[in-house]
Amino acid sequence: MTRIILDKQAVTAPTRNTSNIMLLVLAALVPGIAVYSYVISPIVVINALVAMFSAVVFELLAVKLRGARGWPAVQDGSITVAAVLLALAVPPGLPFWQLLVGVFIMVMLGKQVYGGLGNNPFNPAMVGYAALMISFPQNMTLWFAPGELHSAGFVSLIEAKLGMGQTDIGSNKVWDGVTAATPLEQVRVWRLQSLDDNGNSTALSLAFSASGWLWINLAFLLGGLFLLYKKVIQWHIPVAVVTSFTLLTLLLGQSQIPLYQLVFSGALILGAFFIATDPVTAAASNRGRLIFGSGVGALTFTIREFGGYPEGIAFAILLMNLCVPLIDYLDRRPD
Amino acid sequence: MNEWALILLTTVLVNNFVLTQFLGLCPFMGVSRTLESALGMGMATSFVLTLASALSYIINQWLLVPFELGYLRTISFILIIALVVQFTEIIIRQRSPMLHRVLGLYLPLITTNCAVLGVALLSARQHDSLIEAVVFGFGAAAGFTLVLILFSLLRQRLAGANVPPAFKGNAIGLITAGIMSLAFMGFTGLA
Amino acid sequence: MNTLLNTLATRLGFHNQQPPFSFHGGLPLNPNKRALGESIVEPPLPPYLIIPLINYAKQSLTPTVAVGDSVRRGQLLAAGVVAPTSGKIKAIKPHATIHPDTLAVNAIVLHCDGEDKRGNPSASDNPQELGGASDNLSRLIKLRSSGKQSQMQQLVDQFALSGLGGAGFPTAEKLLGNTTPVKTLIINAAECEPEISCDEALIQSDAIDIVKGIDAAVQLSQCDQCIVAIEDSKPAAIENLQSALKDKPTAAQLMIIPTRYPTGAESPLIECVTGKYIPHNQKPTDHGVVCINIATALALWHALDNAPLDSRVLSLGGQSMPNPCNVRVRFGTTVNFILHSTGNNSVVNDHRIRAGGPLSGFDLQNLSVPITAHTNCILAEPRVEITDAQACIRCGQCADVCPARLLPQQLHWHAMADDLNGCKQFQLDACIECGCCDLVCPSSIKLTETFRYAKSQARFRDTLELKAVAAEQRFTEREHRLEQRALARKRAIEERKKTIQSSSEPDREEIKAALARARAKRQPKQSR
Amino acid sequence: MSFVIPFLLVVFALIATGALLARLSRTNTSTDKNNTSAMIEQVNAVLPQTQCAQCGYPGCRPYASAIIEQNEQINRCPPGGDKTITDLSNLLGTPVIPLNNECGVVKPPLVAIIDESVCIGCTLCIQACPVDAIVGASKLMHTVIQNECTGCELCLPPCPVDCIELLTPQQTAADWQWPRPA
Repeated sequence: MTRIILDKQAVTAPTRNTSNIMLLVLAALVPGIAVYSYVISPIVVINALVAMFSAVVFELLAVKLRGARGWPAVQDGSITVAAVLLALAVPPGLPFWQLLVGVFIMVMLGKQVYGGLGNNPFNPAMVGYAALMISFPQNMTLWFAPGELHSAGFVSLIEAKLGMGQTDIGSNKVWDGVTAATPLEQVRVWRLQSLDDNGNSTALSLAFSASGWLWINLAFLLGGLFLLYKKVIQWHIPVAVVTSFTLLTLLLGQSQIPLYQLVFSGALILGAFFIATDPVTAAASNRGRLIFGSGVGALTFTIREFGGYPEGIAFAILLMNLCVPLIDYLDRRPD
Repeated sequence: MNEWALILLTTVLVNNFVLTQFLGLCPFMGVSRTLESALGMGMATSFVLTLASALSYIINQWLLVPFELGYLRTISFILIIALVVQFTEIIIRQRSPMLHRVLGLYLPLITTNCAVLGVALLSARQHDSLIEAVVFGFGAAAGFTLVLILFSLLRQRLAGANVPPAFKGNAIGLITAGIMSLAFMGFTGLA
Repeated sequence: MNTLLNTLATRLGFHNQQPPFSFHGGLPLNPNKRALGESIVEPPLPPYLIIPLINYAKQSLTPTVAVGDSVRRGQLLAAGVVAPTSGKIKAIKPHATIHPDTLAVNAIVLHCDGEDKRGNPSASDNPQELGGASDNLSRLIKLRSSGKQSQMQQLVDQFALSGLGGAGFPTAEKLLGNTTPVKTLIINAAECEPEISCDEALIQSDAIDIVKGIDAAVQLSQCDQCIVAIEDSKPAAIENLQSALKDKPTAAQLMIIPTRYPTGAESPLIECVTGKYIPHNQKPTDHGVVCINIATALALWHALDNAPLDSRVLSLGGQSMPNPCNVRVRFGTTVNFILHSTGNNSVVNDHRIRAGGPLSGFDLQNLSVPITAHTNCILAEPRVEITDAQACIRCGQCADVCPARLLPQQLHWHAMADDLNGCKQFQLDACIECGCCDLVCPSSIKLTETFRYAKSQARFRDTLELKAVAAEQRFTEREHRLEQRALARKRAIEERKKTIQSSSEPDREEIKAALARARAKRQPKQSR
Repeated sequence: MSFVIPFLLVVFALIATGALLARLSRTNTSTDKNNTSAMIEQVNAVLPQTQCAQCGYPGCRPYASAIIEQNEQINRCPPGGDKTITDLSNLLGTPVIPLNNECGVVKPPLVAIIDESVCIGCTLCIQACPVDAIVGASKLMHTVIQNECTGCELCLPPCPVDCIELLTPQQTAADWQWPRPA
């Protein structure tokens, strides 16, 4: 008869366990995915499902190799959340085999090599994303303007992603008309073009609201607020990320884009509410989370404004994961 | 003034000597087991690098270039670095003998450290003023120390993770260093 | 950063200025005080009592009585331990005790003769006439002010006053022993852990004696102000206390504090009452604050009235206890006897019997273990499968509820990696083992058990270090002694050698003469 | 021919730097000495002080000075077990190496007990005990002070009547430890 020391069941109703938390995060992602698949393309749902399925398979394989208890180790669902985040972060047109490579790296290098959930210092989804970004740069910046894909037809896109059908679909007429990558990529291109001879940029109004990115980010914001309300995440990281990003944009930002368009574009909201708040790889104390969040916001701004990549949030989160042991070391006194 | 800031930014972040140019990896892996040794090594390398970068610039501009002795650059730089390293070793042996013992082999190893020699050779060729060479040397050292400290704290935390036995020790260290350089790739193209 | 926020908040008036202040963390738990009935049940005397010979600091005590002696109730059996009833000492042998591992400790087995005669406690040593409670009190205060520590300690020993609260710290030492003046004396009637209602039952039954006890404690500790802290979920007890306090207003004021687990623990209670958070490496007495349990105050009064502490009230509760109640039993009564005498024996075999509350207690493996001053509750719970723990995702919910303001996820990380220095960095010794972190952990990790394990490892490592230092000292002293002895011997040999060489000439002549005589004597023998 | 002068220049530079380095590295011995003794103290503080000489040195301090001065291996201390090896490796920056089994095997802490009926009072064990934990006089009864004995087993060999036995100390309530949760 197992001997119980602290009798938790006698005092509290069963609390929410880790698997419920992960389900809540998945539920919070649904509005974002819905708007994303409506505005851009429903392919993202398939991407997410493929990523989730392959992530679970890889994790079962890794857990068997590691000799840990098979199914329960995967049951906590943390890898499925990471897989969906990766699927959302990569462009919808990414061929499936590259997505699988990303998921493999995410599961193996991002999490299992460190000994499973709770031991990894880096956010697995971002490790997968960064590895993809560096190994397939061309495909990874191949985004579509809203409404662009509807004309291309859903099935031909699936074939292109599987590498069957017209092999060079990547470059044939269906896609050669690629006008806008994420607004940010486009913003940089236009800013450079629109610089007149003495270097100050002319006013630039982007038919922004027409593009769906604003709505996608608002949907993710809705999901994020739901997580906050359900106390799955604390407010410190998202607030810190957004405030530090906005402050720096106001102070140093050169592009004339109105602030709200910059904040609600690319993956800043998705990153702030879903990716940076992964508790395993974020700082431990509330004070540490504020520092961590403001670091992510600042780095995202720097990489977006001066860096080479359009979307800096992935690298910002990885870089701040790198500094988490330093933040925890300096923050040893209980606040 | 912002000229130097730019050099500093590029050497510390954009092409960080350890994580982007993969120079000076052996002390990076060898000394990063505890924070104290990482700090000690960081300080020692910074001192050596800044001094060596300055001296090698001087020797190069006033001795080698006027006499077209370019081919002597490597040997003379190694000499300078050896001199500075010996000087640092004496100071460390006096000030904190335990740190001297903990660093042990890695202190004289700075002389043959590819990052140190790399900085000396690069600063001699690229920069056209002594101040720039010194700032370049200091930037490289600061980048090295920053990454070394972060890596040692990360490894101390990983000591508690249940890493599979096959990966324990240096294996997980190398994988983590790999992911760190993956993260630093984000800075490419920065300015 | 946060202290900055706090000061800013207080200046802007967010934090309420007057007590009761709020403390960091804690959980609102359902009190479910099943055991609280109209009155306290008094079961009959058991056939035998088992009195463990161990003090608060877990050191074993040497008994002052032998096997076969017959003792009276209140007679001193060992330092700070009195006989709970009159009877004969049957045996002094190791016996299982209430302990997570039912550790066997040397204990006195006392067969009760049923008369329960109270003998003159100090009949054996110096005869003192039996004064009433008030003159005992005045004698104690005189002794304390005149600084005669030993006599005071001897008198206090007879009261056998060990704390009845959770920790069981010897009360006399708290009240009399502290050097710094006591500014605030807090009488802890919070009793915040679910199921436990023994203090509340005591207040409902004899509040008048409690107030006398509080008054005595106030005089003994010479404190500036005394506050009785009680949770607002105990209306009947509050009413009793208020009416009892009316006739002795100078003694103490009553403070109603919000019901929130663990207000009853020392550091949250002090913060709740005085608004001051005692950092983990300082003791409350350094800040002039002393906390004693309300049952201990009552025991103080009875002790002064020549009835040393030999019994206590404890709650019988738990989901599957047939008739839960508060029961007053003598120390040494076994759990088995209590359950049988209160009609709860049906739960004995197919239920889990626990000693202590649901959060501070543990499952008992053997029920014939004696009650001591620290047992405040016996629970009967159904057998249940424990959900096995998932991985810690460092979500930080435990850090939000920790009353000691710690980071349990970091402590758990270092404790499971057996990195005691890491645990010390995150102030593990400040952990009050209240169990709040366990309750909120989504991965249901046994955090409190991990911290108890790490704390006992750290304590054990410290004792080893002390032993090592002592051993090293003895080793160097021995080396030094052997060296000195060898040196002394060498010097002595040199002196003797010197005296031989430098001896003056005449001695040499005598030696030569003696040699010649010896030779002469031998000559004639050979010629024969 | 034009490379002769620079060649001589370089050779001269080499000799000059070598001389300068040699002069610089001859530090005065006094500071060196009290540095090493400070380091010996630090190493000695980590060792378990059982003075059992299983490491081949007549006590913990001699082993500590051997580690510092003759670079002795850090895995020769069986009573210290893995804890001492990890502490020494963190202190000195050398890698963690498994215990050297020639010096002995890790045993639970033991305490010596003299069987009084057999002891003849020959004081040989008293002289052998490195920490003076045995009390007694010649031809009088000897006994071991329980909490001062470090379990070093040095009193066993000299005893002519083999009356000393090694037992695990009886666990008291004070040093009971909570089990490690699963």
